[in-house]
Order: sequence, then structure tokens, then C-alpha cells
Amino acid sequence: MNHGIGIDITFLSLATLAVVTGWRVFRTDSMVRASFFLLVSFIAVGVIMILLAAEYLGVAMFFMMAVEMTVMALFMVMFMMNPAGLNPMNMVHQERIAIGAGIVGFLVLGAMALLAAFPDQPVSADLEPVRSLGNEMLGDSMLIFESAGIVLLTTMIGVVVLSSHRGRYGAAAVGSLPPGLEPGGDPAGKLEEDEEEESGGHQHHHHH
Amino acid sequence: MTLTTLLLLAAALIGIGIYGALSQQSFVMLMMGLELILNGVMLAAVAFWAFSGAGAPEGQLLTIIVMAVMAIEMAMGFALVVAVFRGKQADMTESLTGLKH
Amino acid sequence: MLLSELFLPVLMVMFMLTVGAYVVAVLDRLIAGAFGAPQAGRVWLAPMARGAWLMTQHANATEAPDWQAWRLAPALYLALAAIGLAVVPWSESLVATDLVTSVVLWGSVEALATVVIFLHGWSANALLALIGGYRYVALGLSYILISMFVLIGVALPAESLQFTQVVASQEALWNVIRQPLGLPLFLIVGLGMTFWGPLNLADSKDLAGGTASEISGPPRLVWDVARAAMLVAFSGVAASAFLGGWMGPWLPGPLWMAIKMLAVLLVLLLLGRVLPRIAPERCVTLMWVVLLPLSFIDLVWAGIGALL
Amino acid sequence: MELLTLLIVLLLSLGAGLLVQWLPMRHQPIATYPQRAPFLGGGTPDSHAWSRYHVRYYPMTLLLIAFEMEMMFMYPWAVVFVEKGMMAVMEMGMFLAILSVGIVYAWREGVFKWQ
Amino acid sequence: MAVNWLRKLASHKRAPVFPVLGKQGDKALRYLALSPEIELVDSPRHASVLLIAGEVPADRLEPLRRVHDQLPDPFTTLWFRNEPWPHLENVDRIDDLTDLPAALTKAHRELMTGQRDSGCRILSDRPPNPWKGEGDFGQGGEGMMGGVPYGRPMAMNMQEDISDGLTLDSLTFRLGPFFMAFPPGMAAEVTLQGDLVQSWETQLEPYPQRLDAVFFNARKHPVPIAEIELARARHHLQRLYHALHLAGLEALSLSSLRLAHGLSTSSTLDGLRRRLVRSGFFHLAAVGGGLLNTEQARQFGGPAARAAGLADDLRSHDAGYRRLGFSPVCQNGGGVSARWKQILDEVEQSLMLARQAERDEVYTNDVDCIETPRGPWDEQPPEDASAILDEILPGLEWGDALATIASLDIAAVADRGGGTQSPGESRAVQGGSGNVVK
Repeated sequence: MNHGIGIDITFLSLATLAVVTGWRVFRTDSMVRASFFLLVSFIAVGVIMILLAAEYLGVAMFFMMAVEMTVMALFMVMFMMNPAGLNPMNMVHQERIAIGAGIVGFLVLGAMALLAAFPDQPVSADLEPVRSLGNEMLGDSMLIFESAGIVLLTTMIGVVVLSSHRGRYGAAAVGSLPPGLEPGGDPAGKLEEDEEEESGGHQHHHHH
Repeated sequence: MTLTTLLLLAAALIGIGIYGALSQQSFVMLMMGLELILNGVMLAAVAFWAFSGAGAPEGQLLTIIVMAVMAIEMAMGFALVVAVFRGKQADMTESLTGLKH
Repeated sequence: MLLSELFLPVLMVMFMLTVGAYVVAVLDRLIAGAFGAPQAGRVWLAPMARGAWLMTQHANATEAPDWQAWRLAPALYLALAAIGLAVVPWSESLVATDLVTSVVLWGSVEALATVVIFLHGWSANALLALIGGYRYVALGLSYILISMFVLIGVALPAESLQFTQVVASQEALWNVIRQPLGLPLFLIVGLGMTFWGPLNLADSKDLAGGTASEISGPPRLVWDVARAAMLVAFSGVAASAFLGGWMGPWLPGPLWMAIKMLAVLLVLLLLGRVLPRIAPERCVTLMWVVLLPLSFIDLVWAGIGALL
Repeated sequence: MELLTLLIVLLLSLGAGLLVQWLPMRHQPIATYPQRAPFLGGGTPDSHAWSRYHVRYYPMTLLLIAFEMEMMFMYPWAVVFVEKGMMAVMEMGMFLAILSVGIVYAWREGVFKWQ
Repeated sequence: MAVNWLRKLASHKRAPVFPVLGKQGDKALRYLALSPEIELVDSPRHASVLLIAGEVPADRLEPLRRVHDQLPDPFTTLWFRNEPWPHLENVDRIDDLTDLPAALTKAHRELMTGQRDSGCRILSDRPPNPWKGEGDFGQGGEGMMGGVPYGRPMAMNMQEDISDGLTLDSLTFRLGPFFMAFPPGMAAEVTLQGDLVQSWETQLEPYPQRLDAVFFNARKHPVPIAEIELARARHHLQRLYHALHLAGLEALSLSSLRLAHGLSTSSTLDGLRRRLVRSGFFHLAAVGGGLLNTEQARQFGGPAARAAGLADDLRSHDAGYRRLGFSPVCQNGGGVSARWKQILDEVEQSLMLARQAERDEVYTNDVDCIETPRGPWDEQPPEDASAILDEILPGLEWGDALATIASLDIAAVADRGGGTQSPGESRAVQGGSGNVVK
């Protein structure tokens, strides 16, 4: 790795960019901004990876995280109460413990980074990262590669089962009523209909 | 750009991720925290690969597997959030008290 | 060294950005005229006049937009087009940035384009723009896979993810002949990426201009220039991935590249004029159930071809 | 070195895009409220457009994240494909088959339709 | 110096016009679509000249003011057959269709070169709800979802979703009378959840359309079948222009409009139809939704009913048509694509009947019930059918809903005599043979 001064300057600026955008993710009100701040943080880490001569991983980070953060933005806007931060919001609980845990985590890992002695075997300059990864994937750790495929398949099936409302037999919940309390009695579903209403985490006030 | 500075950056990202994951009330923001932690882990993995792993191919493969973990965790997380929201119109972690005795 | 290494490529990219956008605007007017749209005035002056008018027009504001994101989105889309152009090789030596993984970088430009177009629709806080942004994300997330399968098919014979190597691998036979399914699928990706013609789900007429329904003046000028520049960047990548880049008898490399890019641009602009806008649901099903298996077949074809 | 060129190209085009938008707007007054109202053919909205937008293709997006990982594995495969020859074809064929089973299952469950 | 160089160059641009349609305004729209020096834009933000074409009734003046104020500076207005508002200065009123494009270009050029200063805003500069300095943080909002942050409430009305069990926010808004994808003058209150229509309630019915004079003469005395069939074909082709323009097929829509202008017994449709089928309009575009059941189709009448399979057509009782061997053609789909196939078949049939009728000089026979392109007209003309939209549109995606509206001829037929040709528009526009342009 050529350790020119230019490399160090870019590294430091990217490091501050990554940390600041990472911190802003939890400080901003608008959900779309939060997910795209996280995207900027990932891109900064991706560029650092390229500086570390792992070109493929860095650029792969870009497109992988771009897709994931778009999906993250879609889902955050779908489920968060005040998606665009028009009313400042802080949906935060156990703030103190969280800050404490964060700092402790940082200190422990930082101490380990400073104190521990790691073997100093820098990557050789003429290594082609993509080719070595390819040979590795198709060679020794082919098992990991194929099992990753299997895990991805199970994820796809799990995702489809959990999230889609209509299966190929039509809407899953249509007409299905819990059985009556006494045999043949009216289904219990109707009773808990209104009770279920208020158990949802926040009050619905239908105002018009 | 030495190993220690990289690890310090990774530690900072993991610290912010832990703060985010523990402090946020809604599922989706909690998953943002997890993503940030995994971001720090990936950076550390590449740093070790570049500085003390002599460019061992397993290092890169580990990073890709961490990326796969991040993708799978995110997909399953959102699928669960959709299933929960369909049932109980709730996106707050507090409101899920189903398992509590 | 610093001058030629750094200044020349940047200058080349900027020059290509502006000239390319102008050429796309003129070509589009010419094709519209050929297809019977009423034409007035000189075609080569029309883009200039439109740009001048947009510069004099006031920029519109909505009630509570996300100001930074709204102004940043067109500029980001222009920046993505510039990066796409920087990756295009004009000859063995004349390439702005020759990253080892430039094919993957082009893939990430496509993915980030979806992010930027959604941001442009979202940050206006107006209903028609919002619907345009969300409709486009359905298309944007569907064409990424097709584009990557096709680009991997191109990278197979080249044994590398570098565009210069990809072009060099087409020495014997261009990829458009060796992998017949590649270019048609990639053109569909191009239409999707710049939401042009049939895949114009972002700024369509039934949404009164979609994400661009609330912008006017300079922001709209930057949005249109960025869209045309992205079309040029895409045609550059398509020319180097499938039409043998700078290779060709008699003429110098960059001239061949320009001719091939013009050819791809013409095909895209014609497709834009001939096909109707696809309904989003039909488009997602088409891309996942028809075009993705086709790109599988194209990949297997390329694999076998590379082994023979 | 390439990274530096990329960075400069990015900053230059981003700066140009922002400058072209910002320069003419410096001395333009902000639009009046009726002009800033969203265009709905003369109609009026009830609320802000920002809302919990019901994305109708959300299962497709989740499926895509899982399928996207395939891309990550295929790029390195493409680079070493010719070296490894037939073994690479077999391996990637199996990988593709596994993941296309997921897509066929999702198609049959109607994931690509508007929910 | 540099500024006016830029403005001089800007004045060479084709005049960007946003058309606002009043009664009988769509004729002006179709005329401008074919004029080379005008560019019709689809949003007021993209225009510098606001054209108010045709007389705007009183209940649509408020939306007109809103659209008038939504044009960015510098902008101006031009009134076509409509009385300009008193407080607007140096605004001209045009009555003759043929010099409308020149007036629009002159307005744009003057605007750019500074001879005419920009129009002034009519509505007062007040936010929808006062919000400055109120609420918890001075931006008018209370708590998480309450209040009117920045002037408007947050979207928080969660109605049960009709197709997917996930209930999220739905957006309610009024889509105005000047939305260019609607038939002229129609306004509706729409509730969307995502881009799926939850509920649709038509508020202002589209302007009653004034058919060709030949249909009114046919109610008085027998009329040559050739002329009435040509008028029917022209009506269908003009609706086809609007739908293809909406679907993004610019070239095809302009060629169907040119066919409509120069329509004569010798013109044929198969060139246009072949290009339309080859472009994949019936498979790719939003032609899935908008199914009419038989009861709705009977209530609608006319081509929409025949597209749903009810083969009732008043022309088959007419002796003149029977002599020409007329039999109603119908589809059995009932959806948007079936309706467009039906329209194309009817245009071809009308042209064939017109050729035959012109050769053997056949006249319509009975006078009291005739089949207009909008629907059967026996005692009173076919009335407005926008109530049907409120039933068929919920559940459709936004693009499908607008394609359904474009495929249905919703407006009622104005029964006042259309005979009085307003001056200056009787001759054909572009070189067509000398038959009458509505």
C-alpha cells in the first residue's frame, strides 16, 4: 500500500464523514434522510476499502448498500409515524443506558485496537483481489459459497411467507374466524375486535 | 492509515451502532443500528485482511459473508415487521408484550 | 504527470457531458420531427433556446419541501452521469478512470440512480411527484438484476471486470454477435435507467410530469441535462461492452467509439418514440418473470461461449 | 490515482449542478403560498403528501435484497471462470438453480403483483 | 448586456403553453397540438403562457385562480373566446382559432424580451393554515402527528385497505377540473393508499360536449349517411388522440389527429391500426382495469356497451343503414383494451359505410332516434355517466384508473342546437378536402 500523504488525508476525511453521517442517522427527524445518511456512511467505508486495495469489496459495497438503503427508506417511510420529520420527533427510550453501552463498546474495542499487537503482514501489492476471491470461492471454500446459496433460498421463501398477504389460494385471512367459545357459538373473533384496537401501540384518533 | 486508526474507526462505528440499536424505539430504526454495527465489523475485517492477514482470500470471503448476513438480517427483519404490523398495527418495540407472562 | 493524469481525463469527461447532452437533445428533436411531431425553428438552436428560457424562469418552491435533498437530487444525478462517462474507455490509453472493477462501478451507478430519482420525487412533498418517485423505484429495483447478469456475461470472456479488458476481449468477435441476447436486454436497462419512452414511470404524462411536475427553471434544466448525460453515459457503456468499443478498421479509436455511441443513442431514442408507457405492475412482472430468465440464458450462453 | 480522478469528476459535476441551480436563485424572492401549493389540476390536497405510503410491491423488494447477494458472489466467479472451466459452470449452475427456485416460488405466490 | 442576450435566445423557444380548458376548449387544444410553434406542456410549472380556452363556468373559477397562480415568473395569460378578468392589464382576448398560435408566440416573445411584464398573483400570499410561531416548535405542529406543521395537517386517516391487509395512511385530495388526463372540466375527490385508488367521488361533471352539427340536423331531417358516419369516425379519432397522448405514444396520437382533421371517404385506418397493434399498446400499456359489468354497460350505452358485448345499436333499426347491410360490431371484454378495439372497429365500419353511402347516395331514414358516437339518442340526449366511475375505479392503480377514464366517453351531449357555427373555424385546418371541421 503506498502510504502517501494524499492517502492519509482522504482516509481521515472519509473516516470523519463516516462517523458524522453514522451519528446523524439517529439524530435526524426525517426517515428518508436517516437511511440516506447511512448510505453515505456505507459509501465512505466502501471508499476506504478501495484505499485498502480491496477494490472489489469497496465497489460491491456501493451497489449492495444502494439497493438496501432504498429498500430501508421504503420500509421506514411505510412504518414510521412521522416519516418526513415535519414534527421533530425523538422515539427514544432508555437513552442513558444506550449512550453508556455505546461508549463502553467503543472504549473496549478502541483499547483492544491500541494495545493488542497484531501480526504485521501487509497484503502484497501485486495481489489481484478479485481473482484471489474468485479462486477461493470456487476452490477451497466452495462449501461456504453453496451453503450461502441455500441460506439465501430459505430467506427468500421465509420473506415471501411472512410478508405477502395473498397466497396463491387468495387472501390468507379472508373468512377465517376463530372458533366460537362454545361449539357452534358466534366466533370469538368479533369480541376482541375492539379490544385489539387499543392494544396497538398508539391510540388511533380518527379525526376529520 | 494504519491498522490502529482503521480499528478505531470501526470501533466508533460499532459504538454508534450499539447506541442506535439500544436507544431507538421503532423496529426499523433498531435495524439501522444493527446495520451500522455490521458496517463497522466489515471495515475491521477488511483492515485485518489488508494489514495483518497478508491478503488471505478467506478475509475477503468473510467480508462477503458478513454482507450476506446483513442482507438476510434486513430482509427477515422487514418481513417480520410487516407481519407484526399487519396483525397489531404496532411498530413500537414496547407494544409487543405477547411473550411476557 | 499530474496534469495529463488528472486534468485531461476530468476535462474530457466534462466535455463529453455537455456535448453529449446537447447531441441527445438535437437527436431527440430530429427523431420527433421524423415521426411527425410539428417542427418549427432550427433544430440545432432549440436546445439552446430551451436552456436559456429555463435559466430565466424562476425556480419553483413547494410548501414544505426537503430543500437540501430537492436541490441536491438533480446535481447528484448529473454527478452519477459524469462518473458513468468517466468509466467509458475511448481507446487503450484514453480512458478517464480505469478501475480494475469498472463494470461493478457501473452497476453501482445504476443502483444509486434509483436512489437519486426516488429522492427527487420524495423531497418535493407533492402528491404527483411522490407517486412518480415510488413508481420508479419498482422499476429501478427490477432492472438492476438484469443489467448485472448481462454485464457479467460480457465480463466472462474478458476474464476481468475492467472495461478496457472487456473491449480487448472483443478483438475476434463483438459481443453483440457472440452473445445475441445481451444488447437487447441491456437496451431495456438503459431505457429504465434514464426513464425514457416506454419505461418513463418517473416523469410520465399521467402524473403531469411526475417527479418533475413541481420543478421549474434552473433545477429543471439540471434535471433534463443530467437525464440526457446519463443516456450518453449508458450508450458509451453499451458501445464498449457490446459493440467492440474503440475497435474498428481504418478510423481512429475515439471516432469509432463516437459512431457506436450515436448508433446506440439512435436506437434508444427510436424505442422511446415507438413503444407506449408500460403499466408498473406489468413492467415488474415482465422484468422478473420474462427478462430475468432470458438474462440467465444469456449468461449460460456466454459461459459456454467463453469455454469453447 | 483513478480514485482521485473519480473524486474530482464527482465534485466538479456536483458543484456545477448545484451552482447552476443556486446562482440564478440568489436574488429571486421566494414564491407566494398559492404558487407553492402542489399542482392537482386546480384541486387542493387535504394533507401533506408525506405519509406512510403503502408501497404495493414490498414483497418484491425483500425478495430482491436476498437475490442481490447472488450478484456479490457472481462477479468474482466471472473473473476466474475461464481458468476453472467446467467446474465453475457446474458450481454456478447449482447456485443459480437454487436461487431461481426462490423466484419461481415467489412468482407463484403472486409477489410480483400489486399487493 | 448578458441578461438580454440570454433572454433574446430564450425568446426563440417554442412557446411553452399550459392549456386550461373551458367549454368547447378541446377544439383549441387539438388545433394547437398540430401547430409547430407551440409546445403544450403537462404542468403549469413548465409553462410561461397560460391559455384559458373556452368559457369557464362560475363553479370552476376558484380552481382557475389556483392554477393561474401556480405558474412561475415570468408568465402571462391569454384568453381564447373567454372574457379576461378585469384586474389583469394588457391581456388580450382571441376569438379566431387560426391566429391563436401566433398570439401565443407573440405573448411568449414579448414576455422574454421584456416588452410585457409578468402577470401578477391573484390570490393573497397566505399559507393554507397559519403556522408560523405556533405549536411546540414554532412550525405549527403538536406532538408527533398533530397540528398543522408548515400549514397543512399530517396524513393520518387510516382507512381499511381494500386489497392488502396492511392499513397505512391514505391521502385524500381533490383532482381539479384542469387536470389534463381528465375529460375537460371534470373534478373528483380521490382517496389513494399508495398508488391504489381507495375511493373516487366525482364532484364536477365534465362539460357537456357539443357533437357535430350533422347529428342535430339528423334529428330534424334525413341526412346523408356518409356525412354522419364521417362525423362519428372523427369523434372517435379525436378521443383516440387524447388516450394515445396520455399513454406516451406521441407520434401515433398526432397521426390519429391528422387523420381526424383530413377525414374523407377515401382515408383508411389500417395504417394507423397496424402501427398501434405493433407498438404493443394492447399488451404493454395500462389496459388491464376498468371492467364494466353488463348493468353498468347498459347504463352507459354506445360503444362502451357494445365493447362489453351488448350488441344494441339504434342504427340497425334505420332503413337507410339496413339497405347498406349494417350490423353492429361488438367485443366481449368490457375492459379498456376491449373498448379501444371496439372504437377502432367502429371507425373502420363508419368509413366503409361512408364510402358505400356516398356512392349510392343513401340518406338516414327515421329522425326520432339516432345513434351518436356517445350513445343512443332517442327522447333525450345521452346524459353524464361519471357516477359509474365511482364504482369501477376503486381498487385500480393510478395509471390504470386514468387509462379507464380516457377510454370512457363520460361527458353528456349538449342538446342545444350545434348548428350555429361560430365564426372562423368552418374550413379545414390543413389541406384536407373541403369537408366540414366541427
